[in-house]
Parts: sequence; C-alpha cells; structure tokens
Amino acid sequence: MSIDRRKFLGVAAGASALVLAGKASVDALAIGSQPKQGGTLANTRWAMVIDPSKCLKDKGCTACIAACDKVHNIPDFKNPKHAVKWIWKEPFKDAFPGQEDEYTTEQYKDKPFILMCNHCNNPPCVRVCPTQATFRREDGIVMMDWHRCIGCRYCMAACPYGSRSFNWLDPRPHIAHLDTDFPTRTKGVVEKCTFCEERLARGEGPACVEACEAKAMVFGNLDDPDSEVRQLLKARFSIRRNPELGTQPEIYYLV
Amino acid sequence: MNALLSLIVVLVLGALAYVGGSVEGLRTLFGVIIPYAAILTFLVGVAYRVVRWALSPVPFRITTTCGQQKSLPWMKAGYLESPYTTLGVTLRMALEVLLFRSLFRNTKAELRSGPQLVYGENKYLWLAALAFHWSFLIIFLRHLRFFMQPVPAFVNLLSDADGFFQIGAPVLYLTDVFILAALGYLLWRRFRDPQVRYISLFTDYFALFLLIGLAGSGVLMRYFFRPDIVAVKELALGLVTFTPAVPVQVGGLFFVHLFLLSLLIAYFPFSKLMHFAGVFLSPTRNLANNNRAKRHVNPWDYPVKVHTYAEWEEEFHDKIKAAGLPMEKE
Amino acid sequence: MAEHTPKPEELSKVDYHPPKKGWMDPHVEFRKGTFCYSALAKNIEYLGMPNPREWQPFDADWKLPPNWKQIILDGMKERLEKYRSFRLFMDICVRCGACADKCHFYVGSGDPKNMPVLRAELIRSIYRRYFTPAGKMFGPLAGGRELTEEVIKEWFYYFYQCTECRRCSVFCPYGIDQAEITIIGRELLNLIGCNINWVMEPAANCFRTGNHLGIQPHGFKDSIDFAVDELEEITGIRVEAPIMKKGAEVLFIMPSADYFASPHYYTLLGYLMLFHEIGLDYTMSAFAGEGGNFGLFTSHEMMKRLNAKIYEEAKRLKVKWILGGECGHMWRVAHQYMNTLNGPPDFLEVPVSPITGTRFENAKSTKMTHIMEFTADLIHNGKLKLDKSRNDHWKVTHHDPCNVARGMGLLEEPRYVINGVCNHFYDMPENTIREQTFCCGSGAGLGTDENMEMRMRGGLPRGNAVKYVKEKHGVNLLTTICAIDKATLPAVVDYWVGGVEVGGIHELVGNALVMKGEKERTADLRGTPFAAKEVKAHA
Amino acid sequence: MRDKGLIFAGLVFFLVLITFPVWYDLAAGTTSKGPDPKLPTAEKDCVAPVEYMRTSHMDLLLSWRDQVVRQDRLTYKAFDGKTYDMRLTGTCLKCHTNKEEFCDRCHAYAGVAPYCWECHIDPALAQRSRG
Repeated sequence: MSIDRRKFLGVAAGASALVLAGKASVDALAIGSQPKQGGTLANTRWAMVIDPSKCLKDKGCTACIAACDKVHNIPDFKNPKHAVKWIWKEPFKDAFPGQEDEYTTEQYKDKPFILMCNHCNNPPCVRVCPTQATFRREDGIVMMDWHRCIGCRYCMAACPYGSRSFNWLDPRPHIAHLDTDFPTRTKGVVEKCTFCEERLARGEGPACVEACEAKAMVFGNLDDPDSEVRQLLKARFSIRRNPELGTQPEIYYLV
Repeated sequence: MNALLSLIVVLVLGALAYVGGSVEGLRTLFGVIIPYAAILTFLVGVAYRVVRWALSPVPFRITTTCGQQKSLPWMKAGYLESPYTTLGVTLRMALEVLLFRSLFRNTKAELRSGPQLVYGENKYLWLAALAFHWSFLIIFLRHLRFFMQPVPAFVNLLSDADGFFQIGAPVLYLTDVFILAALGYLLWRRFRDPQVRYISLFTDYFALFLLIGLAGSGVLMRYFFRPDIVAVKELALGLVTFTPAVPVQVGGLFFVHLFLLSLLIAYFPFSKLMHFAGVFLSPTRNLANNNRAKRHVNPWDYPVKVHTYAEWEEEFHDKIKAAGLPMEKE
Repeated sequence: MAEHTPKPEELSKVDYHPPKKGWMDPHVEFRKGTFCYSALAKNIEYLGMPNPREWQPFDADWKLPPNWKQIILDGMKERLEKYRSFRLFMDICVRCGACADKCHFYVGSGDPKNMPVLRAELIRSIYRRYFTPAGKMFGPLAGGRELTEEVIKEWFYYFYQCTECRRCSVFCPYGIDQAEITIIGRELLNLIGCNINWVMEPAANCFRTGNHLGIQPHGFKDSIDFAVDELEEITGIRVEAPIMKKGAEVLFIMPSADYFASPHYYTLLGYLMLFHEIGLDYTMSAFAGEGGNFGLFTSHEMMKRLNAKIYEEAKRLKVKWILGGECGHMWRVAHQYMNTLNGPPDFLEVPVSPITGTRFENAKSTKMTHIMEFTADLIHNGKLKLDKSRNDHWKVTHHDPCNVARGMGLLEEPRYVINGVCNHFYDMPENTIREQTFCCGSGAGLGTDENMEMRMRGGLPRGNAVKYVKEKHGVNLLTTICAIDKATLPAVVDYWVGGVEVGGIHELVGNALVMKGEKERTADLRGTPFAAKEVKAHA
Repeated sequence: MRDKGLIFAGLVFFLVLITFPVWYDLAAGTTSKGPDPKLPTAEKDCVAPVEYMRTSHMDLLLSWRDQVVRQDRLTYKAFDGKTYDMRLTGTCLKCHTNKEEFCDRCHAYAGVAPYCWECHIDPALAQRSRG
C-alpha cells in the first residue's frame, strides 16, 4: 500500500492525529511526484550566446520580442513608465556602458543589442529578496515564484541590468491575447525573463530563440562540452554586460 | 487550583462533544438541541440582565472626570475626558468601547528602596485586550459566511482583508493568530502576576479556557483537520432557517467547536462576560460632567429629617444673641 | 504622630506577595494603627441611626442585632434596586487587575484586599452567593461566599481603609468606581451600627451646630473676629466679615477647618482680604458654617440631611448665589450631589461675578461657584493687583484633591491662580497629579490619629511625589484646596519628606494681593519674611 | 435618571443585530440546501479520492504549485498509480471544464475567494475576452 493511499484512507476515515499537521500532508503528496524527464538539473547550466552581427533588429525585426510577449502574456501598458519587458533592445553604449570609445566599430556603435535577464551565476536580486520569491535554480535559471512576490521591488533596485519590471496596474486588460497555458501576473508583482523554463520542461527551446530567423541567438547547456554554446564561446571572443560587478551573467555577446 | 479545575472542566466538556458528535443518537442533541437552547439562553439571559440594570435608576450624576471641566470660557476643557455635552459623552464612550481608553492609561507602580515609588508604562494588558476583542469581533463577523446565503459582500471583504497576506491555502487569517496570542497572554498573565493570580476565580479561568478551546478548535479545523465545509454550512443554515438537520459529513472536532460555542453563549448571561453590555451603562463613564449646569433628578428621592434653621436658632438662641449675630426671632 | 507608628524605613518595606491562604477567608486582625475606633453611642443616637452601643472593633463580640444578616441582605437588595452603579459594578468586573496598584493603600500596605478589585470582591462575593443563580448553585466555584460575622468585620476593616478617592475608577476599563462600592458598603454597615467615631462625631456635630467641630454660633463669630483683628495687624486694614447678613449678594460656604485649624486659617485670611479688596457683597453663616459633609462617608441619606442647610440658608438670607471655598469632598457633594439632593434652587440666580461680569454658565443650575473659578476669573480680567515676589520664599507644588480632580475636573484653575500669584511653581510627576492624583491617605473620615500607620501607608505615594519635587526643585510648600488635605498632609509630608509646609492657594493670593491703603508688608500671612524684600535690603 | 427608553432601544437594536442572519435568510428565501457543483461526465477518476478533494484540494494545489515552480517537478503520481501533469489549467480544468459551474459554486457558497484566478486563466474567460 502506497503512502498516498494510506493518507487518503486516513482522511476519509476522519481519524487523524494532532502531529499530522498540514506540512506533513504536503510532504506525503510530494513523494508521489517525479522529477521531470531529461537531464537532471544538477549537470545543467543554461546559457545563451548572442551574435549581434547576425541580428536583424536594425532592419526592424522584432520577432523575438513578439514571441516572448505572446507566450508569457506580457501586457502592453503603452505608457513607457509602466512598461513590462522581458526582452528588449538597447544601443551598445547603454548595454555596455564604459566599454564604448570613440573608435568603437561602426558596426556596433549604433547597432541595437538584444537584452534580457542575464541569469547571473551570482545574482544580486536573489540575495535581496525577502520572501525567496526570486531564487536560483540548480540549472542556473534565476527563477521567479510569483505566488510569493510581495512587490517590495528590492530585486529591481539590486539588479544592475534593469532586467525586471513591475506591474503598476492590473495587467490583464492590457494583454492582447490571453494564452491560457501561462498565467498572467497581478498588480504589484515583479516579473522578468525566466529562460522559458516552462518550455524547457517540455523539451522545447526558449521562444525568442525559436523565433529568431537569423539564428542570432543560441541557447544551450554550458556543462555539456559538446553543446553549441560551448563551441561558439570556444571559437569566438565574447563579452558580458558589466563584468566588473562580479555577477557572472550567462548571456554572452560575440564580438 | 482554580485554573487546573477549569481546564479539566473544559477538557471534559470538549471530549464529551467529540464523543457526542460521533454517536449517532447524540448528534441531534449536540448539533441542534444544545445550540438552540444556548442561543435562546443567550438572548433571553442578556435581555434579562440588561433589563435588570435598566430597572435600577442612576440616582446621582457621578461622572469620573479624567480631564479639565468646562468652566470659564477661556479655559481649555477636556471635552473627551470630562465631557460636557451628549456628543462629548458619546465620543468618550466610543473611545472606551472601541479603543479601551481607560485601559490605555494603565501604568505600573514599583516601590524601590529609598523609598522611591516609580511608575512605568504598562500597555500589554491593553494591547492584548484590544487584540482579543477586535479579533473576536472580526472572527464572529467572518463566521457569518456560514449563516447567510448568499454570503454578503462585507463578509467576503472582511475575510479578504483578514487573509491579506495570502499565506497558505486556505489562507491564514491574521485574527486567528492574534486571538490565540492574545488569549495566551491573558492566561499567562493570570498565572505569572501574583496579584492577578490571587484575585482570579474559577470563572475567570473557565472563560479563558472556553475561549481558547473555541479558538483552538476553530484553528485546528481551518488549517489542519478540515471538515466538509459545505456540510458545516448546511448545518448552520439549517439552524438559522429553522430547518435543522445534521449532515452526515460533519463530526468530531466540529462538534467540539460547536459545543464550546454553545457553552460560551449560554454562559454569557450568568457571567462577567456581560461586561460587553454593561460597559455602555457605566454611570461613571456615560454621564456628562455638567452637574452644576443641569439638574440630575433622583427618581426615588424622599424627604429626610433635617435640622432646620428655626430649630437651630432656638437651640442656640442665647448664644447667637450674645454674639450679636442677626436673628429671625429676637 | 502616634507613638506606635513604625519609622518610615520600616514602613516602606512593603511585601507585595499575597498570602498563601485565599482571599475568601474573611479573617482580619485589628492591629493598632490600622483601624479607626467605633462610633460613640451618643453620636449614633443623636443622628437617630441604628444600634447605638459600646463596642470596639478589636472586641470579639460586636453586639450586632440578632437579625443582622437579614438586615444586611435586605439592605443590599434595596440598594441593588436603587443604584444602577451598585448592581452594575457587582456584575461586570472581569478581574483584570488594572486597578490593583492604583490604590494608595495597596501601594503602601501590600495587603491584597486593598486592591480595589478585591475590596470590591469582598461584597461582590456576598452578592453572588445570595443574589445570582450561579452563586446560589455553585457557591465558591462561582465566586460566592457565605455572609458571616467575620465577613462583617472584614468589611468594616477594609471599607474604612478606602478613602473613596476614585483613582481606581480612572483606570478601570468599565469605570467601576470603588468609591461607590465603599459608600454602599458603609451604608450597609451603618444599618447594623458598625461605624467609626471619626465620621459619626463630625456628622453629629454638623447636624447640630452647623459644623464638624461642634463650634457654636458665638464661637464662629469669635473665630472670624479674631481673623479680622489679625488681618488689621498684618495689613493695617480692617476688613468687613459679615455673618448671616440678609440680602447680601453672595453666600460664602467654606469648610469649618478654615476658621478653626491651621494651616487652613491662612487660607481664611486670604479669602477675607480678597473679598474686601474687590468689595464683594457677601455673607458667611454660622448655621451653614460647613461645606464639608461627613454624610458622604456615612450614607446618601445622611449626606442629604447635612447638605440641606446650605440651600435653606441661601434662601433665608435671600442671597443671589453661593460661593464655595477650598474644600475637597464638600465640592464632590456640591458638584455631583447637592442639586439632586436638595435642589432645584430656583430662588437663586445664575452666578455672575459682580466684579468682572462673568456669568458662570457651568453653575447655572446649582448656582454655586468654586472660589478657584471665581479668583481665576478675577486674575484673568486683571482685577487684582498682585505682587508675585511676595511669594518668592515659596517654591510651590500643588496637590490635586481627589474629589475636586476626579469628581469635578477642576484641574487648571488652581494652577492658573498659583501661577498668577507666585513665581516658582513646579508640578509633581504626571502619574501623581490631576486626574491621576494620589490621595492624602486620610480622606473619607479616616484622618484620625489611631489610624496613623494606615494613613502613613496611604500617604506614601503622595509623600514620594512631594519628595521628588523637593529634591529636584527645592519645593518647600505644598498647596492644596482641600481641608482634609490641609489637616492631614502635614503629617504625611513630615513623615515621608520633611521640610515642606502645607497651605492653601488663597493664602498665596493673600500674600501677593496688594490692597488699597495697606501698610508696607514685610512678612507673609504666616509671619515669614518676604524673600524679595530681604534681597532688596541687602542691596 | 433611568434612561429606560435609550437602554431598551439599545437592547432591541442589539437583539435585531445579533439575529440578523435569520432576517437576512428569511428575506433571501434561503434554505439549508448546499451548492450544486457540476461534475465532469467524461472522466470518473480524479487525482485523489473525492473525500480528500472535498476538504483538502487546496493542499494538493499548493503542493503542486511549489513542486512545479520551486522544485522543477512536473508530474504527479496519483493514489491509483496514474500520472498527471501538475497543472491547474492544463490538468484540473481539462475535466472540470467549467470553472463557474464547478469551482465557483462551492466557493461562493462557502464564502471562499481563492486568488488562483487572479493569475491563472480560466479558459472560459479567455474565450470571452477573445470575443
């Protein structure tokens, strides 16, 4: 007889002891569930390599942003002060402040760069979160548990990359098409890119990566020496945003 | 001793209900008959007690003034602490009933060697009392969701506010935490403070244990051993709409809760718990301090034997005359 | 000071640990210094009250009437029906204990039955046992107690160990007033002739002669004449002090101690100077020669009997309104009871100050104004010429009398007048003044010498507060506007502090008042040289 | 002074107030009859026995929530050995297709307002919003 069965029979019979408190029942249920299929979290370290030279953004392509907005029910508040953004573009000098000089290659100087949460190895946002709503998974994804977010915005203050957005208003009326597979957020909650962890769980890649026709974005496991990301980083020189801060971003830009 | 005895009494009564809830023949007794009897006792008993108080008049205006009287127009009067008008009295009573103004004043005196008598702030009793009473009121109002169908908006609003922090599911009510903490403090205080322990009667502990049992069984049911809530509401609505029935899905802990509640409300009119009504009638608080401006009439006033001036002058006639004081009769 | 009173060092070692035995055991020990002697038969007889006899509290046999128990229970029933306060206060106490350390007798004695809550429980337990279903059925479990002779002795001990100061009532969440319970408790004891002489003798005296001290009319006149003579010596002015003058505008009522005791006497001088200076058309009365009312400490009925003469005399003398002097329980009666007991005084007019024209709206029904209100109004309107420096030898603090503070709310007027007539005023710590003022420990008829130990215990909080301002500011004068305070605080202050005098506010007014045509004054009303004058002389 | 009028008025006010549910239910024509949630017809088995689900479905959902979000566990092995994806909309609402007729009926009856739907999207609502 499984522990579940015993538990249910116990409840059904109405016989329960004081010590069997709520926590115990949750634990009992947890045993009945399985880790997701595929590799275990332990030997995975998700990262993304972006080749700005391939990006068609200066030609007006917004495929990656549109794809992200669509699958994550990201609201469009119109008012830039209220903007919620998971993935967005920024000129070089703003994306890599201090790294530009008057001789920066023309190719980069005016070229917009695709930015998103860096999923830092040493994430300051995680350290400041008072409820552990933001936490770092073993596979390197800096994850958000929106159920726990109390809207204190410490994480927004801590993030040096401006990767986080706050819902100043109820987002629902501002979402063009509700996707029932993904929750919305509520007023007073912080949100950001999660590397499409819900798609990774289904064995799919991040929505932005799939949407990019130019293949400017490559996603993969850094712990796997044969992965495409590892090969790219080996072959070419890359930079990361604000390396001097010691946050160890997992988004690499090829130069 | 008093404490132990009352704890035992409450535990036995609780156990009785637990058993009664699971014995088929007793379910109607504990689920219908006792609750009805308790409510009836409460309504009739409270009315009786209040009427008894009302029948005793207030012969004198004996306001306890806690602030400056209204006298000269340029002198600032304490319109709340020494109210002069009905409005002032109403506000004073509101402060008293809603915020426990008098208890807020509480201090503690300590005699040190010297002798030196020192006074300190002492607001814990006030805090615990306020936390308990407000929590009790909110919990009471929240429970209306079981007695009213459709559930009124204010009840849902109150539940939402009470569960504001959305901890767990079903969400943790703050008042549940507050009421247990406050009752715990009040009990602990009766044990710890030698003076308060000395004055505490069996009934003081009994009321506390009854309330702790009531709140405790409620908390256990909400967070740990949930009964079928729909069945509970069916039972409650049955009582309110006078179509009583005990659904089969309820039992055990719920009967403990219901029985302790029945005991509490039946005990009300026989106990100090009547202070909830009595506080409104307290003549030292609910009268204006306008004695000299407005005559207060004593309904049972009667003439008394006095020593009149005429008798006095007659008795001391010669002495008054010798002193050369004016007289009525020379 | 009675010789058996322990020294302050011993007395201040108070043990606050309650005894092992529960409070329901009624046994008390009548230890010398902690109780008052019984009322003499002649006083009880004179007032026509029950059971006059020779007895003392420490006697084993109190010679109670055979049906004493029935009398008490009938008396309780009657009072439960007559006084909502009594019935309510019997019912709603939750024994939270907030009142416990608010009582000066508890603070000073540590006797748990002096906690107001427990003093009330002494009678509440009887109420429960005989008047509530729970108490009848469950007895001690429901807090009920059998009424025995021991209980009567216990009541006597503790109801004459309460000064009806009402400080507990300020802190009670339901406003339960121990004074109400003590008043009823004493009424019940009076029904079986258990009362104390220090209350009954003044009451009998007052009923007969018009004042507590039993001073007869010629004595009254002598006293006033003496004061007039002395004032002439001090100021060079012969003031008029009319007694029982018909048609005067104002009838002035004061406590009899003002014209017979010290330091009250200096207050009397102050009144006479003030009234002369402003040209008040007033009169005193030997018949209504007492504002104080020991009936308040006996029974509501006795209070009414003693109080009646004030309105009677006002009517007979055809005055327009009444002015009342510095007194505590006199004002509790005048403010809270008199109009109900013996009113309405329709033959009087709303008090109007003839000097300032101020209409005392707050006294428009009772027609009796407090002299503090009257004098504060004079000072506010600049009608008095005052030389504050004449009080510079005093560093003053003020004791709010319980009855005036918690029974009237007269808190600011005294301070206004004091600040108007002297330069150095320092209030005591805030937990001990205004509505939180501590009793002198001798009010409600307990200010007798055989009760000295208990008086000193009760006076501890007050003494301590005085000591505090003495050490901090060099205070050397404690003013008060209550005759009992003036009589008993000197002993308290000597015992606990030392080096502080007690006086009335109108004494300070008299010192500062610059009278038209006065001779140069070099000393205050007590004959103490003015500080400021000394300095000038040195310079 | 007796103030009888005021006291009796206060007493009557209190008695009416304390018995308010009686008058309210009387006016609303309420009976003690419970709610009538619409059960799925297609599927017979739930992820747990019905007695457990009636009283403790919120425990299960909360446990699912924490496992999915915080522990990256996605599938649930039920008491009868079947496995399910731990998803509110994807799994629960697949059978209980109508939130209004299933969830809301009991919740409204018991005066419970779960905040699940503030984020998770009821398909019916999404449908409506699409027009």
